[in-house]
Amino acid sequence: MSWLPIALVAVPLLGAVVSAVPAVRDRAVAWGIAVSGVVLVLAVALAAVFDHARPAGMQLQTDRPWIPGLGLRFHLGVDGVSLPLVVLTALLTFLCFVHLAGHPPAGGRPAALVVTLLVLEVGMIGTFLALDLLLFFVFFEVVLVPMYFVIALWGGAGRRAAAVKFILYTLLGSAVLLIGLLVVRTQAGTLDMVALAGRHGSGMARSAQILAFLAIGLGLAVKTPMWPLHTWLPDAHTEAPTVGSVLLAGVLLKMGSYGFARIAIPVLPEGAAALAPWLGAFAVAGIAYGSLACLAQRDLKRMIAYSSVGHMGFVLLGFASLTPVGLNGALFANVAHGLITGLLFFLAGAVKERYGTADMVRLGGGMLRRLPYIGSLLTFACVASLGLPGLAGFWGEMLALLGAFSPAAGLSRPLFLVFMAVGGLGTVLTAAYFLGMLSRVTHGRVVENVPAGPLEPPGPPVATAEGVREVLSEAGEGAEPVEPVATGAAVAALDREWAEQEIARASAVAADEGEAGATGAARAHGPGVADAAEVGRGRRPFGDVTVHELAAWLPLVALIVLFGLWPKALLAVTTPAVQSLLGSGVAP
Amino acid sequence: MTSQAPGLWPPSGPEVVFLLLGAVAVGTALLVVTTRQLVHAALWLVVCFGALAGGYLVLTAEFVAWVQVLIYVGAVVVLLLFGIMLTRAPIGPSAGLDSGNRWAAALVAVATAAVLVTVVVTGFRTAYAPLHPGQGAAEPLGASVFRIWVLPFEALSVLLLAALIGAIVLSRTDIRGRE
Amino acid sequence: MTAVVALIVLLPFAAAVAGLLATRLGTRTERMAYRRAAWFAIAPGAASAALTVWLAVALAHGTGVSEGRFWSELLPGRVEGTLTVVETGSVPISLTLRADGLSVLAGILVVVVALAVQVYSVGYMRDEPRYPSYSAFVSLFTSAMLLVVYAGDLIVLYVGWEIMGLCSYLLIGHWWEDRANSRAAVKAFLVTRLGDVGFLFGIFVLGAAAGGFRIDDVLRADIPRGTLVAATLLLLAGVAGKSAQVPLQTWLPDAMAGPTPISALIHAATMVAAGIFVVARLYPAFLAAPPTLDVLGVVAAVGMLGAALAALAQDDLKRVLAYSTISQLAYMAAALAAGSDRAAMFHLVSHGAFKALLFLCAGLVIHHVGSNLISHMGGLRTALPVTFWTMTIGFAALAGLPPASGFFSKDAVISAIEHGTGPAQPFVYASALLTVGVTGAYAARAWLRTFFGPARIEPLPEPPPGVAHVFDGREAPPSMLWPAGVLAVPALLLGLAGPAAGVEVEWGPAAVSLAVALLGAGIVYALWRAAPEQDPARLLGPFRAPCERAFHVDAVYAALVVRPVLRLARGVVRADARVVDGAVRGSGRATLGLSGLVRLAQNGNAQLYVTGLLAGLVLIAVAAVVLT
Amino acid sequence: MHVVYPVVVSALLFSIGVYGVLARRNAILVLMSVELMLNAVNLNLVAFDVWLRDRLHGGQVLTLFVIVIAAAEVGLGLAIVLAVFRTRRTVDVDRLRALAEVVRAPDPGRPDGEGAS
Repeated sequence: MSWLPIALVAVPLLGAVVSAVPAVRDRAVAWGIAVSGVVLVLAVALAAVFDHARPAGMQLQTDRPWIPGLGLRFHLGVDGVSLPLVVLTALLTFLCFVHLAGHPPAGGRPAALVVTLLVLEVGMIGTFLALDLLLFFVFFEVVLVPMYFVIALWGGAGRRAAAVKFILYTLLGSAVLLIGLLVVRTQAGTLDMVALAGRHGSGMARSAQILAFLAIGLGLAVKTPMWPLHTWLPDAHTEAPTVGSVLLAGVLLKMGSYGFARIAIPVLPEGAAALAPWLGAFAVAGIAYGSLACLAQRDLKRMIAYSSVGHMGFVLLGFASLTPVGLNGALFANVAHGLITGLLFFLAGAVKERYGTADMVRLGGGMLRRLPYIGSLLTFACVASLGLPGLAGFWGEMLALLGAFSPAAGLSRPLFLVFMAVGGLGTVLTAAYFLGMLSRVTHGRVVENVPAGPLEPPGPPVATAEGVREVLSEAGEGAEPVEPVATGAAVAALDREWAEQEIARASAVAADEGEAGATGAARAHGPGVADAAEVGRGRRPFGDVTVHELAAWLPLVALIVLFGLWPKALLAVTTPAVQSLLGSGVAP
Repeated sequence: MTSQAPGLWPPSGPEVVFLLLGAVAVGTALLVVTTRQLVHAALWLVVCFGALAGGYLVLTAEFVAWVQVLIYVGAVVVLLLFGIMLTRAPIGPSAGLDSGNRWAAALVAVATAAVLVTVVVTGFRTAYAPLHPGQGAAEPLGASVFRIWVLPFEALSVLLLAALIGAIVLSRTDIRGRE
Repeated sequence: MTAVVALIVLLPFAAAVAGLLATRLGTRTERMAYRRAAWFAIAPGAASAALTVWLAVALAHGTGVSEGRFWSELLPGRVEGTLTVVETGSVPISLTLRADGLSVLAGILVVVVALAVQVYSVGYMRDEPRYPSYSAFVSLFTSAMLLVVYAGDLIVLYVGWEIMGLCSYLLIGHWWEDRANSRAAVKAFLVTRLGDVGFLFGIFVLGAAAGGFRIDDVLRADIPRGTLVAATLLLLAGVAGKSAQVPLQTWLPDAMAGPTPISALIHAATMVAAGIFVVARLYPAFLAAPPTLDVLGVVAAVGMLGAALAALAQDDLKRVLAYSTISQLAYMAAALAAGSDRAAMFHLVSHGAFKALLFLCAGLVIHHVGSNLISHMGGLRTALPVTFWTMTIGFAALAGLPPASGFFSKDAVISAIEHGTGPAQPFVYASALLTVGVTGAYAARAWLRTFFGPARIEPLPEPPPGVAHVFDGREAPPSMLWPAGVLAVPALLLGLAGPAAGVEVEWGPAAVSLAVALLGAGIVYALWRAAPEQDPARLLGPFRAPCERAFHVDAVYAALVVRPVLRLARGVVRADARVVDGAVRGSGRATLGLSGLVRLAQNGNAQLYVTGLLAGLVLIAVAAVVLT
Repeated sequence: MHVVYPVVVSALLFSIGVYGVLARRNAILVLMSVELMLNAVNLNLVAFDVWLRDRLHGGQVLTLFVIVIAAAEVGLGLAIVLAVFRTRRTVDVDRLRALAEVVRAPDPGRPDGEGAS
């Protein structure tokens, strides 16, 4: 069965090559769905065939010489740490294609986007399966180029600058990472991760380990992103298209943190022990900094990007504790963050598509009244993201804090208790900015009636005094007074117009997706599913959730609830693997 | 290398002649690069080349000396004079023949001289070669040119042809380049 | 047996899921969806109540090692079942459910009040469009509270604990059209969340010390005293947050922005009582940490008196009851601090009954008058006879007048405080007695100004879309009166059941507290008789304004915490844009500037280039000669 | 004959040629200086040919070749100088600034701010 990992990498590559054929190009998105579907099936098969009895050992390995001259080997394999991430990648990519089917990208050229995404998938899955340092680095780099094009070609207004900053920043990080990997190769003599992890750093001088950990850590920290090296993330996310944001947040950030779990900590234990306090300090700074930055954000996507900085802070705190429970928490938070932030970015994309802007002040309020489904799903995603127990977000953060509570032997206990305390306060701040955003965007009365679609510039902002006052008072003292988008008729007239739309939509009741998002609020209105007729007018219909969106989002909602209520599903796989990586068969 | 070479100082007969000629050559060269009059520069160049031809003769390289005189003095300097005439350079002393770059040039030149002289002197202080007249005559030289160096000789003819055509194309105004 | 407990917890959860997802499947009219949602809410609630009663009976006959806890003789049985153990790498989490006397006692209270509120809400939310989601969230809340009550593992308890916080957020913000309600909901969630962080760290300390999160392991493990004190103090933070005790009590009065049934269920009987329940659940640990109990005692004393005074000066009927809840919870905390969890639990159950009753009756009154403010009410004795009698019983219980249960449970608390030991005991006892007087005063004030005096019913304007609409003159429909009636029974008779549960009445302190309560009520009655239309709260004189604003605690928190954090947030965004991002952009601009400098050398003068070339050549020659 | 003498003379001649190339403004004078440098090289070649007593006279033959090339080079050089003179009316080397780089303040917006005119 060891052909599975190779198939997982080869299928998207073949798919990308074949989709260049003209016959396939005009049905590109359908082809994309097919290929990513096959990859998802393979990934699920991989999970099925995986021997859950001993997830610690490396399974389904293929080890062939690749470049004999340099001693590089094409070594793939999967174990407890990488299995969940591979399945997450396959799932998110498949859902992105499903989403693309219903919502063609704003920048046109869907065929090119399909090719880019498939190449992206090759890079992502390859990174998680690679067991040779340089092979890991190659896949790590393969991901950058397609993501650059996704942002640069299909992005928003300031996409070029954001794309250039993204690729330059990450390339610089990767260069430092390469130096680290080479230091490891020269010191340890081999590039094979399994052998290196097995040695637990014996045979490498302590100073070499610290230097290598510093270099590899910096390279991975840029990607994770760790606090001071994070400024590429908000720009990249604000400008990336929905699909790009989902994959960037859902998977690319995980490659950085996966690097810590697979390379930095097991291979360089003494280096890790020496630099763990610094890693912890920056992680906790990231948590506090990210949450504070979110409190004062005005752009929805930018806020979610900063929230990713906060959540990845928890992941890094888990790693910094160097204990099995810390690593467990970090890996769980990784997968949970991938699901939740993927859903959040899908929703943010949907909001931006319908309102034409992601600026919270110009969105006005009352989304639960205009778009009940999207409003309730946004509430669900925010609640999951702020780490409510019973949903996936909580377990990762809780285990990371538990790890920080009792760090590994060599680390100073009081310092990590301070980290734990600041992390705890970080969760309160996280709850503050998410609920603040919900209160500002989903609650309150509807201010404007006609959303300016992305195609047409916002109309002359004729604001009713009451509407503007409410928006401005809600915008907080700091934000300069900005006219809401095309505020149009007074609120009374608004209700009448809204009612007519109501009747029109009630007639288009679609039976099959009558059931709404899960534990969301307001089920006030009929199952308002937008009919495709309105698309003809060249502007997104202002209807509620479309079929494709629901198909893309419900699996994420289901998985968030499943992992929330039954964390054992993930922990059973990662705990033994983590204990073997840390070389401590028994809990400290 | 024959028996113990005579000491470097005092110079023997031909060396004295050579030194004199060398002094003339260096002096006129200095004048070429520092004179304020354009045409004088060309004329001093003639004297410098002449001195060098003499030097060749002292070094028993008669053929090269005569070629030097024929081509350099006969053709090259004349060509330079034509150039001066055609570019309507002023006859009398004209100010500002040196560009602003003078001091840097001087510095670089002195540095080059210092480096070269020190290297050469330390390298070849004891090198001595007895001169046998007739070595550089036309007959041995012609033999080696047409027996050993035939290929470069033929290549050279092609080069001269190319240079000829180039010069013609550049100087004629009625030949337009591809717009 | 564990399956029964699991069923009790899961039935409301199933009701919530069904209510949220299935109410609109194939229903054409709002009426059908409304009725289906009502059935989804009430049927499982009733089933869960029945199962709880069956469980109580089973435990009564059960045999079990009596751990000498106060409920051991009454309900000696014990049920504990572990579904699965989650291996986390260090401290394992075991998904266990545990039912013993204490949890069944609290479980009965939760289930009864929840059922009453669900039935009451059917009438209260007559044609409210978002009733299905409202009823689903109430069911979700009930299942979360039951999970807390029946949790055998601290982490499972924490899960229920936080889901309760979420449901209170969603239900307080039910009428989210008005941003004030939304802001109140966010405030409630954030304040409780702050307490919950301390609670989680307390659980970490206990779990790490005991090697497991199961409550049995924690209580049986011998944990060093210092760790125990630290753990219990941290748990106290969570208790203060959830039970609205002094440092974190500002959210409860604002939580009155939610619908009244919610106030009855969450902010009177169940959620706020969860804090006291957890202290009772881990009582052996708390007993082994006396400093924590002293802190709890002092906090309770301060909270008791402050809240009572604030209640006296409120004009909004629901805020009076909210401050009264804070005060009564402080009573229970004082009883726990004094060492008697029996008195605390007895007062918890009786308070749950009569406070829920008071809130439901307040709902009826507000329904009738259309406004929360007492100044708009008056002379409703004749207009709402049933409401008048049930609310009178409630107020009697609140003030602690003999026949009502309040008298017996408050007396148990007062005698417990009196027998308490510990440095702060006299201060706590004095504050308790004072509060009894003030309680009598504000209960009488609210009662007189609502039901007596001149009738002030003039047609009020159509309420904004967020407030429940008004009935015209007639009293509320029976579906709302029956729950009030049902709750009036325990409010009246529960006290008599006290002695059966081993709570003897000490007539000495009881007489003293009764006298003080009547004194307070008498003063207010005299002031009211003198000038019926004026507010008897004028007896507070200059202290009235600070009391009404609850001693400006809210303003202090806003100034010390909220505004600085927002300013810090804006500073962070500016710093991020200018410093961190600036450094990145700056490095880009620096390289461009550098290239500008180098470009200056390209001034087109070929001679300069050749000079540079030859100079370089000479340098290389020198280097070659010198170095090699 | 001590080889040092001719070699030193050629070194001096070469340096004077370098000075001429770098300091002189008129293109023709620069050409003359180049000729001087070439002659220095020739002297060197002949000196070493004699010193090495090379029977194939490599040095002297190469000198011949250098002389021929120099002649061709001067021809072309002057043709170019004439063409420059015809178009620019001057042959002063330091006034021919067509290669200059137009230096603007680096435009921060454009990451690859191109400056060449």
